[in-house]
Amino acid sequence: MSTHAADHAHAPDSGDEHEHVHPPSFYVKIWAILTVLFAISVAGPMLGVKIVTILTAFGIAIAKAYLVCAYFMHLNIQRRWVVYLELAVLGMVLLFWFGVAPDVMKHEGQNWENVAAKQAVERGMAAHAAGAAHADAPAAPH
Amino acid sequence: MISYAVEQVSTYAKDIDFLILLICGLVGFWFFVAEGVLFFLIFKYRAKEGGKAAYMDGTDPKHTRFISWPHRFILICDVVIVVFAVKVWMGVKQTMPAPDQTVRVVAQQWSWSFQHPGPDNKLDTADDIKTLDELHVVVGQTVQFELVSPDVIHSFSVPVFRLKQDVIPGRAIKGWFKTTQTGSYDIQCAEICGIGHGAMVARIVIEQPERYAEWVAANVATATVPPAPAAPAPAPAAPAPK
Amino acid sequence: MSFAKPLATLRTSAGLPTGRLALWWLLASEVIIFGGLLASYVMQRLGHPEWAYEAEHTNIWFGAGNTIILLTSSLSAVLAHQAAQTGDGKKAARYLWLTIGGAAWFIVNKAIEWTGEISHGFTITKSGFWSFYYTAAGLHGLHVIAGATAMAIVALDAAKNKELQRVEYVGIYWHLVDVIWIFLFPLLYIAK
Amino acid sequence: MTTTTASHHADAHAAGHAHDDHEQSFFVKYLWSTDHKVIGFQYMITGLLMAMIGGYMAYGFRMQLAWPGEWIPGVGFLSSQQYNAYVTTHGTVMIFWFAMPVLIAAFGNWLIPLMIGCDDMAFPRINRLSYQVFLISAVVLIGSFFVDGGAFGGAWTAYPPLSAKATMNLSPLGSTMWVLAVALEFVAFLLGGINFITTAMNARAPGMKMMDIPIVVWMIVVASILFMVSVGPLVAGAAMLVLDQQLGTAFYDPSGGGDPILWQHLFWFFGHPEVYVVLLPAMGVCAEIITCNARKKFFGYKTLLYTVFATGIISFFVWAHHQFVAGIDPRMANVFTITTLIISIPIAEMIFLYIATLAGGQIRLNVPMLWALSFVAEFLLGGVTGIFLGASGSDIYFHDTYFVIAHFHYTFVPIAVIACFAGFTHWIPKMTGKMMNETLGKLHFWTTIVGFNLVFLPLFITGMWGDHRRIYNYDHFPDLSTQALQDLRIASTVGLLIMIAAQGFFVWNLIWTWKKGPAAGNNPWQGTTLEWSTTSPPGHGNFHPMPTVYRGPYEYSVPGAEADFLPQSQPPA
Repeated sequence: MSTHAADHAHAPDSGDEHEHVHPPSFYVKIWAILTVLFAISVAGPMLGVKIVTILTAFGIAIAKAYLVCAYFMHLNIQRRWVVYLELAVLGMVLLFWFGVAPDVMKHEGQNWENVAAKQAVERGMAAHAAGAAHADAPAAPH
Repeated sequence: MISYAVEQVSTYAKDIDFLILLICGLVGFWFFVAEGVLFFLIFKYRAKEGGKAAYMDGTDPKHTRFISWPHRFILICDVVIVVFAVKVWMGVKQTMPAPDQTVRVVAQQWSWSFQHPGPDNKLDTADDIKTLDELHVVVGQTVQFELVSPDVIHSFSVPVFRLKQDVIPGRAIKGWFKTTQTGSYDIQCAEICGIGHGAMVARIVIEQPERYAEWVAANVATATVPPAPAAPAPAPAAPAPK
Repeated sequence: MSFAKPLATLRTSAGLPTGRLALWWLLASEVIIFGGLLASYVMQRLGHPEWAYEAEHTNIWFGAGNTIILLTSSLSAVLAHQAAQTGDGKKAARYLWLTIGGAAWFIVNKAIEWTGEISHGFTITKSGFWSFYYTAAGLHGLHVIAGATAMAIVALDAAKNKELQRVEYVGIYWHLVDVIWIFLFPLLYIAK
Repeated sequence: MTTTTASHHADAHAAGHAHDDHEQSFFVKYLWSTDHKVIGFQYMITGLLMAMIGGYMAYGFRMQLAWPGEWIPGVGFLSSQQYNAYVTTHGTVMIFWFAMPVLIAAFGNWLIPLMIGCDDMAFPRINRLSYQVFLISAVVLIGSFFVDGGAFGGAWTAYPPLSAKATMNLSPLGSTMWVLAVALEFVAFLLGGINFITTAMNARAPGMKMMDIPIVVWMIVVASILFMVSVGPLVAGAAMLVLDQQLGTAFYDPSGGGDPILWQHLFWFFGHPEVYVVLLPAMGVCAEIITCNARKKFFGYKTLLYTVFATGIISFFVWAHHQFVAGIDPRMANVFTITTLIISIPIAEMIFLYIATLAGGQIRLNVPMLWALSFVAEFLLGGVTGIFLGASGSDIYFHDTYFVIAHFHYTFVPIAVIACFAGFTHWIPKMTGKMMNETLGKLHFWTTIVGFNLVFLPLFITGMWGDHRRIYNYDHFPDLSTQALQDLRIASTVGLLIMIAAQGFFVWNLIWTWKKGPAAGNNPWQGTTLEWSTTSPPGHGNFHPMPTVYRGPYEYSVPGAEADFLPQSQPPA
């Protein structure tokens, strides 16, 4: 039994992209853009400037994710509430982040101090300093 | 209400009891009103032979006002509760009065050990007095405590102080209390910490200054070995038992 | 085992096919699973500057290679969808197999990369960074395997011109796997 | 309307398949079935069996608390390790293996397809898979009692490092099996939840608009969404916990650079919405029963939906009120106090709407109605005592005392036990075609309610007087080993014995119903929703022919109508 036929039978109310059949070349174009963006994101850190690294790494990740979501997943022609649904879920992740970061990201606060985490940071930094003194120091981490 | 069975021994105990009483009054009122209306309606509108129910969908303002007005009052009650709750909370947890004495509380599976400052009233010096399951403080003094744990999460709970604070391994958490009367009371662990959780109890002994001085004098002679370096270790609370 | 689809599967009161509707909800749950993990990672990472030194030991070229593999496999997945839209099941199946090839290559790369790292002592217990590195990439790897398995099943049907709408569904899922990697790549490899 | 024609087209399309699987073996029919009604029964029966296990645990530890150290009939002597395992398993089982399967999965499976007028769930095989995964998870959990080291005993919150380190919890296998069981259960309910959401969104009968959906379906769908959105971080967190346990990573271990607070957040980010995940379906069940037995439209259907959405959204902003004194930054506690008290607004509105629905009705006090009304009455007490715990100042004292236990049992027992029995007695005539015994039902109701209040009212007092949770013997605590407190503990245990004995009436009623329950007919309660328009029990495919919906779900006592109810599927005259 073919559900596909049933789908097509009421295509008008089952999403619109059946009317938007892009030619393969369209997708290849998107892919080319993605590849260029990808190259930039790999090249960015080689400049060694922190702000450039952050921008190229995460800014371009967002741009790439947008392209994939919009054109490969067809969210651009999907019903709007689907986009809102996924954005709302992302919002929950942000909410979680902002609720938790004051306790987990920070290592001290009002009347408390995360001694173990501070020690871990110190240990790690000291170990690195010792290691860097040994071998030829690699480029200072940003 | 609570003080009937559990004495108020810290300065903020009465604040917390008042807050509880306030909430009790406010929510108690709504609870009895709602239950009363519920049972009244069940009784009044019980099925009668040949009766017919009213047809209303709950959009007519004549009906909805019975809900929206109580609702506004509830909002006001909420605001009152928030204001008082935050006030009490800030007094207990967010302020830190200058301490007369500082103690360190180490919660471990499954006992409490306490580090008293000793005669010089400073922690981490040679004359510190370490005790097991017994904390001595002077009545009327403000005591600052530092909670540390080498293994799992415990909770430092002193019901007569209305005080509770979890002890998180890896963290040093500070708090305070100021006692108001002498006596000897339970310190309980209020966070499950393994098989001995049900027996993890200590006593807090609140004494007059003279008695406390005697106790210090009697114990400082037998005090444990002095801590190795004079300089404060980077973290006396170092958790990691290797 | 023969299985007749119930009427419930065929109705579309919400205006989009049931399979795709369920898929968007599935994606939402995946987003929050990875979101929770990555949020935990990011806040720890910001609190632990020493993790940057650990991150230096990751091999950016493996990460970059895998990114380009996944981007390209996403292209073949969307081309499969395009073929399915035009009713060409055979072509759709071919593209799907191409995508599965990409998934396999990705996993092989990952295996080589991890073998190297583990043999150099960068195991999952070495430090917090490596714990998150293996957990996040491992969870993503499980999704790659799951996606590839689903695609294989769909491709077998599609080659017989059956259940062609599923080509789109596995495609969307595959793009999600791609998008997650797009964020994992800078988080684990680039940010140092 | 295109949807209608499209669905009719699909209806005709599927008609040919409706009856193609007769003559099934017992295995296929009852254990391998994809029929939503059978799966509903599977969930219901598994859930009730798990409730018996959870009840047995409660019996064990309450007997220990009343008569510490004594030999307990049917349990034996309870060591403190076993006591912890019993407490932990009781909590986990009652929430994840009783409340959730019964309220969401069993009622969701029974009611959603019937109430929206279609023949099955949108994905019947995923539905079956969901149950199977759920069953495996239950087996894994029970199995943890029989492995070396015994079951996990670190409380249902499983705070690390206690839960992460075998050297500290002394149950190396049990703790991992606990996490795996919970994670599998999450997977089962993610699968099930997506199925419920999709079915309710897409498979509605022609003519059924959004605002014609019965409240219980809305509630189950919203609950599934809440579950889906909240559980994600904990799924990742559970994976991290298993790695901590078995591979020795240090996600939560401070000595390795991890942070135990992270788990608390991961857990409660899920744990608080979880309360509403089980509360909403329970309220939905009671809404159906109250409207039907008050013979009245629900008072403010749309208002109720708005309050449900508001509750759902706000429930994500309150989680840290479980952690006020658990080591979070005290400044954050103020934020969470405010959000927590805000959530009382929509919840109070909901309860008011339920009470208002009664005004002007013709209230039939049959067994389901008694359960539903007692849900409202008892839940009120659970609701208002929550304010003490949501307000940060008083939570300093009440945190982890028996006051908390009494509070959340006054929410969870109405949710899981009372609403479960309400729904069970209301819909079992539909699902089996047989009426239950009213007298036995009322005996069961009153004994259970008396027992329940006797269990938990004393616990409010012991909590106020300082009893802490999860302590197996108060004799160790000088301030807590008073006779007055012990008398209250014994009273509570006696209440539990009454509550357990009361379930004998239920079992008796089930046997009576099975042996000689009178036929129910299609619509024993004169209900309006779609499930009452088909046969009892509904055959394979549910409706013949498929219904069309003409009006809202609660058209009771419509002025000018002959009967006092207008079924949704009855064409306008």
